[in-house]
Amino acid sequence: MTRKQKRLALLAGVFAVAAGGVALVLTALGQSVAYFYTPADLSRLAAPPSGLIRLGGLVEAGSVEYAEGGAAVRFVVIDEFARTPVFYRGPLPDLFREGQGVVTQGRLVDGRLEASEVLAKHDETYMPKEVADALKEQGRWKEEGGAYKP
Amino acid sequence: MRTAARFAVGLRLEDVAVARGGRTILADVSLTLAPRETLLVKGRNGAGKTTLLRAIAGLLPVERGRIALTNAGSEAQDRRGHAIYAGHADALKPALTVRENLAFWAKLHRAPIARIEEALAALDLASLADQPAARLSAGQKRRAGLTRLVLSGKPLWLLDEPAAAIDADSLARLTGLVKAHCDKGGAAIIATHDRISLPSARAVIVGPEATA
Amino acid sequence: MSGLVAIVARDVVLALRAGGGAVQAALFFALAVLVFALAVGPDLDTLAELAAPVLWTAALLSTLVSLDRIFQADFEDGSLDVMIETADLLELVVLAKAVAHWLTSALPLIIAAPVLALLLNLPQEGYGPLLLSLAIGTPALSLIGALGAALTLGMRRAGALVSILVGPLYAPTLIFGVGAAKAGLEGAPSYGPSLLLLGAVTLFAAALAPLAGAAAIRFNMR
Amino acid sequence: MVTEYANPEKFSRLARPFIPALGAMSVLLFTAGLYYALFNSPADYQQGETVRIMYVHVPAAWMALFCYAAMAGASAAGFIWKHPLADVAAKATAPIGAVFTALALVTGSLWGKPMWGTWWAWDARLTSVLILFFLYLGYIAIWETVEERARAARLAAIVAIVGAVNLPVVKFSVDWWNSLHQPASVFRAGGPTIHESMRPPLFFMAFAYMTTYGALLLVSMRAELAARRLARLETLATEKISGVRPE
Repeated sequence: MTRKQKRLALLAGVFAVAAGGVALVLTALGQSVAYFYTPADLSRLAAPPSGLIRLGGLVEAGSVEYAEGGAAVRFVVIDEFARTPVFYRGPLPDLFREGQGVVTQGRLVDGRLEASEVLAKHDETYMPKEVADALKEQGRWKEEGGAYKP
Repeated sequence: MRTAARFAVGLRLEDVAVARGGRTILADVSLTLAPRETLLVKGRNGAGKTTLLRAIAGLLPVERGRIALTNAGSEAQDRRGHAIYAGHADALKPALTVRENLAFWAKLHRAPIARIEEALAALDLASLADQPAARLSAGQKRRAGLTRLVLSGKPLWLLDEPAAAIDADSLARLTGLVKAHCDKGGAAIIATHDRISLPSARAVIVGPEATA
Repeated sequence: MSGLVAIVARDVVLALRAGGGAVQAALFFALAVLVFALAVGPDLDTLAELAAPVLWTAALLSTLVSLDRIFQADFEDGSLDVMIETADLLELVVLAKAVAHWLTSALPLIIAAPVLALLLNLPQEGYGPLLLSLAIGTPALSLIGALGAALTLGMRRAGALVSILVGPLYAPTLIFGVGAAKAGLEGAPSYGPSLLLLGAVTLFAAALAPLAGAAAIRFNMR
Repeated sequence: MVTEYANPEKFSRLARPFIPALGAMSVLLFTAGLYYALFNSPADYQQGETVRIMYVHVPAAWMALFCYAAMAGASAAGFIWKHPLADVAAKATAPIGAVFTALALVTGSLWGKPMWGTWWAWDARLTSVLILFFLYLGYIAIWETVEERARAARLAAIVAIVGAVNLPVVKFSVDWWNSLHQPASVFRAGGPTIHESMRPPLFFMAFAYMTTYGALLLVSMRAELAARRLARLETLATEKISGVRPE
């Protein structure tokens, strides 16, 4: 092989290896690498994880109950397929409310997450309150994130 | 078919300029070297002898001008296939024996195994062959490093201060080796500040005073 | 090709001879793990939870401290000149040096990992995922490390600089490596994806590091 | 035409009037942007007044990515075509980009505490932006360490180009992984999800950052070119160039 052919062979090799990497990434993204588990993920597990986990989903409407004089809170995190009850004692973020996305961290005890941290996840929609109210009135409001469609 | 047109090689430099570390070290260098010829490159420390040799070996890029092999057949432009540079550093690994070091270089140069013994004999190292390189004296290390010239089988030898640290006998052996190499059709460029004398060799001086 | 094999073989022989790096790499790894364990304290449950991250972090650190071995000695004694003169493709020399580094620095610590995992009380089902993640991920550490070593070749303050350069590039390997080892231990759903992404990082490193490393060596040899 | 502007002296001369112009524009845009952001835009239906942090944070995050892309692009141009100004532009961009990245991280943290309930989370977006910040620092460290400019430029270019693999990870991290950070609101398929009334401050601030970057870039490039010229004159004064002559 001449030098030029060798360089071309090298580049072909580099592209082949990189393509292999891309293929692996695409395969991996088909499944999900999670910052958090969803309730559906948890329900699919054979055995509940023993360590500290994060659970993400929406706070089920009507599920929030305050206990211990407001110092603690019980609520249920849901996704399309499953629900997981959560118990948490501590300060809540401003955005925490029913129907809001949350990420909670804690340990599973008998199917209930004893959370040590509750974080609110907000969606990518920004609008003034009047606009949101108007949309709700017109029936163009879709609950659970991604609400605003111009 | 690297070996076909190997021997009988010359060299031509046309208005070559070489920079190193962001500074122009050499400029307007033109010289020719015929097959079978030995060129002594003289000059003070820091004058640019090493820079010139490394540029010819292809280890440094040329800023301007052209370096070409002459009488080299089809691979004329590929200096790397034809030149061997033996520099200040001997490339020896102290933990390996002399023979193991040579065997490693032989593999890199794609040289036949038999040439290892030939190279050891040529530089009078046969008795030290199974010593770890760490135990060699400075002069012995130098000789071991110079076996790369023989091992490589390349026609154009570039020797950078080969006389440093070696005794008179070894120096005589080395100059004899260079002479034999040139008699076979090879060529050699030897950078030295003084000690080497080769009656048959032409000499040039590198230095600031030599700029056109 | 035989030249590349010779480079790898020589580096392995050098690492195994007295004063070589293979044993040192494993010892440094063990020391790093033990320091972590001492700092965490005797609580076996905590140690078990931290076993995978601690082993991975120690692997990363011991790779980092051994990076100067990849090119620096060969650069100083002139061996690198010989390799550049004789190699058809400098990129493959960088690859060979990275392979040699993996064999002499990463393989010893993969071999040592089960023993140290035992000290860290790693549950039995965690060994497979841990070793698999190390086997898939550590080549990326050697490859990216070879790039870092090439970039800092011949520099006086190379040690600190190489850590600054290589550190952020090591992050994905560490994240997916620990992710795979931990998720595998818990039977979590993200085990497979983490391993795939870890493999992807290694493949990307294998594609990019030789190209970039060879370019860096060319500039640093001037 | 490109080669014409590639002449460093000519570039320095041409760039000079742009600096006060860009500077004045950036002052005006910042005034307008901050006025809209703080006083003349509605509160968010969910986040209330806290949403105003967005107008500082989001454009800073855009600039963090933009500057890195510009730096890697200029590095590649310098690497391939040996364009004399490309390396200078890449070098000048790095500290500016690093500051934008730091600004995005700090304001993100200030926003995250009231909204999410935490200053920091190790999710994919936040982690990859932190890595971006360290890549900037590594790039700057090369220039600081390597004394010879040409060599520093080539090595730094390699770092910038290799580090560019992080850019798509930053951009798409919120889509690829379910993260705490919300997905993109403006540059997304299917149009922006920010109400019209909240867009002016965002775009004013984005252009304010852009003009600031432009002005700082030109100042910094001119300074670098002047320093190079000085260094060249100094070497010329002391340089000893060797030649070869027969003995």
